[in-house]
Amino acid sequence: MPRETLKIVGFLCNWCSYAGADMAGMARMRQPDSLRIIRVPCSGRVDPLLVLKAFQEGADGVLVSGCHPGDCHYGNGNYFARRRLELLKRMLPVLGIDPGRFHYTWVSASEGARWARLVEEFTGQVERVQEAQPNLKIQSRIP
Amino acid sequence: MRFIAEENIPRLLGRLAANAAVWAPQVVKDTVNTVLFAPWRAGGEIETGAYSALSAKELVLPATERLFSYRYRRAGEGERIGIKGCAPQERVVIFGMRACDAKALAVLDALFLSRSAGSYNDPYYQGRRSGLTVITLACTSCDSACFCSSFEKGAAETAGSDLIFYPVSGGYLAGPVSEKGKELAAVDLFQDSSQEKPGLAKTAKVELVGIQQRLLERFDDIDFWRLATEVCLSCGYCSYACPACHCFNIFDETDGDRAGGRYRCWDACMFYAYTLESSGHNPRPEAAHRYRNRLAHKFSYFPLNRGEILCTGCGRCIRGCPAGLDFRDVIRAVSAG
Amino acid sequence: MSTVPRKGIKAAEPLVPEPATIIDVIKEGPNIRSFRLIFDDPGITTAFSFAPGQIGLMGIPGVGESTFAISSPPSQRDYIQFSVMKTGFVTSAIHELAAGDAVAVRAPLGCGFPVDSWKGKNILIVGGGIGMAPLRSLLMHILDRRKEFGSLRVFYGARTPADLCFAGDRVQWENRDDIEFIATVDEKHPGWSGHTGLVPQVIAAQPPAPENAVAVTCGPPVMIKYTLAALQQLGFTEAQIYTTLERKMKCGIGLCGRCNIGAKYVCIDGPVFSLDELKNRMVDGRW
Amino acid sequence: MNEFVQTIKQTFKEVDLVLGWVRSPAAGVAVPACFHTPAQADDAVFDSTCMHNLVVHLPRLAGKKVGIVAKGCDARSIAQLVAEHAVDRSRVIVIGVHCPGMIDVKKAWRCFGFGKRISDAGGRVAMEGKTVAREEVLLQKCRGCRDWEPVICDVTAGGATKAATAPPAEPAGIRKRFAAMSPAERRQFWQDQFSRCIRCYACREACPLCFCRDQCAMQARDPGWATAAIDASQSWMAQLIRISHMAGRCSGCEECERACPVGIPLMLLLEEQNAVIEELFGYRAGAGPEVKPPLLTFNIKDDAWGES
Repeated sequence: MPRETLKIVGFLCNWCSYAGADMAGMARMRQPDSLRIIRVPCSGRVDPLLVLKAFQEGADGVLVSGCHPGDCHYGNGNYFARRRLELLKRMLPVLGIDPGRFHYTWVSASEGARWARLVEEFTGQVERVQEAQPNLKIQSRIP
Repeated sequence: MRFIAEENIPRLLGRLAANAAVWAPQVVKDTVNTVLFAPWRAGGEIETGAYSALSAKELVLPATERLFSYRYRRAGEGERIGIKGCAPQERVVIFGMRACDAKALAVLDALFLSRSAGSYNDPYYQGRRSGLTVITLACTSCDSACFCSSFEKGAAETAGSDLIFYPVSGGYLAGPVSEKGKELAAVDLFQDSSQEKPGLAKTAKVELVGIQQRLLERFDDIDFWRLATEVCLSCGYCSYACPACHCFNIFDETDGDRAGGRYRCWDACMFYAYTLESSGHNPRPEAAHRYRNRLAHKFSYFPLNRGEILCTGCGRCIRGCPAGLDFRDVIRAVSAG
Repeated sequence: MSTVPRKGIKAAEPLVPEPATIIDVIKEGPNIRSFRLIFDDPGITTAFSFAPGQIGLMGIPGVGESTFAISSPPSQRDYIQFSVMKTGFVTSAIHELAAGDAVAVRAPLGCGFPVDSWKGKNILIVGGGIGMAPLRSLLMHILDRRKEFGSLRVFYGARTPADLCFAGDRVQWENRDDIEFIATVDEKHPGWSGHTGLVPQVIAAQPPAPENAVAVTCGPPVMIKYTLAALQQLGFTEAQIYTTLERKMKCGIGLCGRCNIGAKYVCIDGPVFSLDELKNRMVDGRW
Repeated sequence: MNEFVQTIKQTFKEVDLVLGWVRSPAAGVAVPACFHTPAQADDAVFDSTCMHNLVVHLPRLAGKKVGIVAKGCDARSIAQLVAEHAVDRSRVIVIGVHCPGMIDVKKAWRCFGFGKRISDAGGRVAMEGKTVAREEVLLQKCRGCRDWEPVICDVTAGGATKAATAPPAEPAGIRKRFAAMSPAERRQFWQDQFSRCIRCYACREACPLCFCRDQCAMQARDPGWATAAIDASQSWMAQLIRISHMAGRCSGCEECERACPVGIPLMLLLEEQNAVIEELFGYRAGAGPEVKPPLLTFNIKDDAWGES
């Protein structure tokens, strides 16, 4: 599957990662355009179900990024997120979703270059998984 | 009577499969003998000895089906809606339904194909029903959850069937009920037979005389209903497994931004959300209210409105109830005292 | 109530709505709006006929549909009107609509008021809040045929003056001398010179005679409960009192199962019922 | 009168009703029952067909003082509910029983032969004139049971000796096959499983920890996690709502899987989730009434997982 048709959903916290991605954009760093960013107030807002819903609706990969642990704008949202997302990550293989399709990480507002690199790496990773398992979506069969 | 040898059954189904989808009861892979009606393919194993967890009502009332498709199109300043209805025209032969399940089709016909004034005909049901041929397997044995003998004809019920197979040694005697059934039994895989029909199952009985009235008398005694249904978990299994339960929900789905469809899917009166109004008011807030409605619908309202009891005694709601609640015990309690 | 024939809905495909277009939206109150619409197929608008009290399902494909009483009278041939209170998922989406927007409608459904059997009788109409919608249709229908009936008295109550719907119509009704129209709000309110007090109290203060009369009521359950008690106290029998009900509905044609009150289905046997038919079962609001 | 019935009767001094089991004449096995009077408790039974987790009724009996007969695993559900403040400990009298390991009745019936009396003695289960080893028809959770002793208990009402508990089984059948599947195969596996789901919500209603019930997000139109469609894709999503809301709460009672009428192996999901939670947080749901569920808290030292 060509990279251009990949659909990757990114849930980015408003305070760090979204600003980081913004910085990468303003610095005109080259990044794959397969990522669709959804800005959320905090990585703690990212209910694991949002990730699963994205997969159900046909996303090929999901990326969640928040403030570095210790730097949460709200104090401890990303600590809660970390527990949930780690659990989710380990549950994906049971659901038949290659864990390579999901990544959670922490990117600060000043890490534009790191963000660009990370998106590039993750897109490549999803691409490889997609080749091995192209058929991800649970199919509907309504008459 | 006609006779068909056991080994000719796959041949018969194979031939039927040329012009129609053939459904038969089969054991679901990876389960502990969960039996469901499913599309049959040549070589497929048919399970005729076991009780299926669900009836085959999805052949006339699919769990989810599209009612129509819509598309918004630009028209001047605004948009207009284009609507395209659906008209299912499938041909299906089902093998191995039981007399209770087939009877349920006749009961549903009384609602969905009603010609009486003030009733609406359901075109989706009609489209599927008219393309359905029912080969019923008569029951010569039963289990303790069966209670079809509570109704007039019991296991000898023929309503809803096109052709009935009676198990005899080496094969089945075939008794046609409808024109469709006659045609079916005329093919060369059958031969004439003078064998006697086997004795049919006699199940446990539950007394239904006067139940219609008793339900109305019991209606306002909510404490009675609370007590009778206190172990009920208020899930939808009994409704979904029931061959006669037919209530549905309607919902919309969008395919893209400005197009999609309206669908209907099974719904169960045991759910809180079933009657929940957007104001927050719910006329049936407790499981007891809902169970009362379910029972009264089956044995009082539907008979009153449509002339048929909305239960055929298949026993699925008893066999599969996760709470072990026996529907018949509640009926008996309504009748008693 | 099988007195009124059903026309207009597609007999062959009763679950498939007709596309229609909103031509006007009237803001009736803080959370109530009236939507006037015409069918996209002009033939349907021309042939459309119904009785006051009948209902329709109006919806937005992609969102869903809900049941509403038709609030325009049968004599209104230019459009049909639904009055919608914003309460849930579908009604919130409908409230976003403006003139020119597309909707899809299945109407008329159910049975209306048996108005023909009321000829020569004194009519008492008791409405509360959005419950006035079907009664507006009925009232305007009766006014169209005013000579056929005896006295006409209308009580209309709401929580505050702003919650009283149909402001334009009310002025006309109040100014006619062949109708006694009494609007009331629950409590005193700056700028409100009309009646104050709950509807049943206002009725009790000016008691209508039950002889040769019919009473029609529609409103919130608690108002209905006390209005029925007040009417029965005055000597109205169950056969003299009519009400029109609203239940959660999906199909509107008696198949989907949820709107029944005992063996009666609100969608096809109602929504108009005489109290006689319901055997008082509606009083506790649970069936 | 046996000791078990006697114990139940005595609790009536303190409670309004007792949740227990009676034998169903039609089904031939134990079924849940509410005893409102000591006399009704004469019919109480406890045997190896008492597989139901009666704790499911506790949250909806709020306001009443309830006695409940609880096996070790059931007691864990109570402990978890108490830890979540969903059940008031002071209004529950737990009548603990020592469980001999429960028979998977569906397995035993083999789907036909409903109502055939199941006998269970001397490590053999007999039915239909056939005899099998007990281990073959035990519920999955009973193999390698770690909860013979109820974690929360007010009165003990006897039961089996600990020696009767079967040892943990090597994954067999579907569990073994599932373990060996690739992601693509597993996806297909769940596609097949959820295409059977009828969304009767028996899984939810039978679950003692799913106390939202009437307000469940699986059925809510807003937020629309899943539409009402009875279809593999939506059923998959709807079930994942439940699984995800069970994280750190599921005590592994297996009621959802037992209740499922179409045999979807829901415990494959929950067992794995429970194992991950035990590995990550060292937590087993229902460990006691005063523990903090791991997803309701955090530890700044959680970073050992090396996520980024």
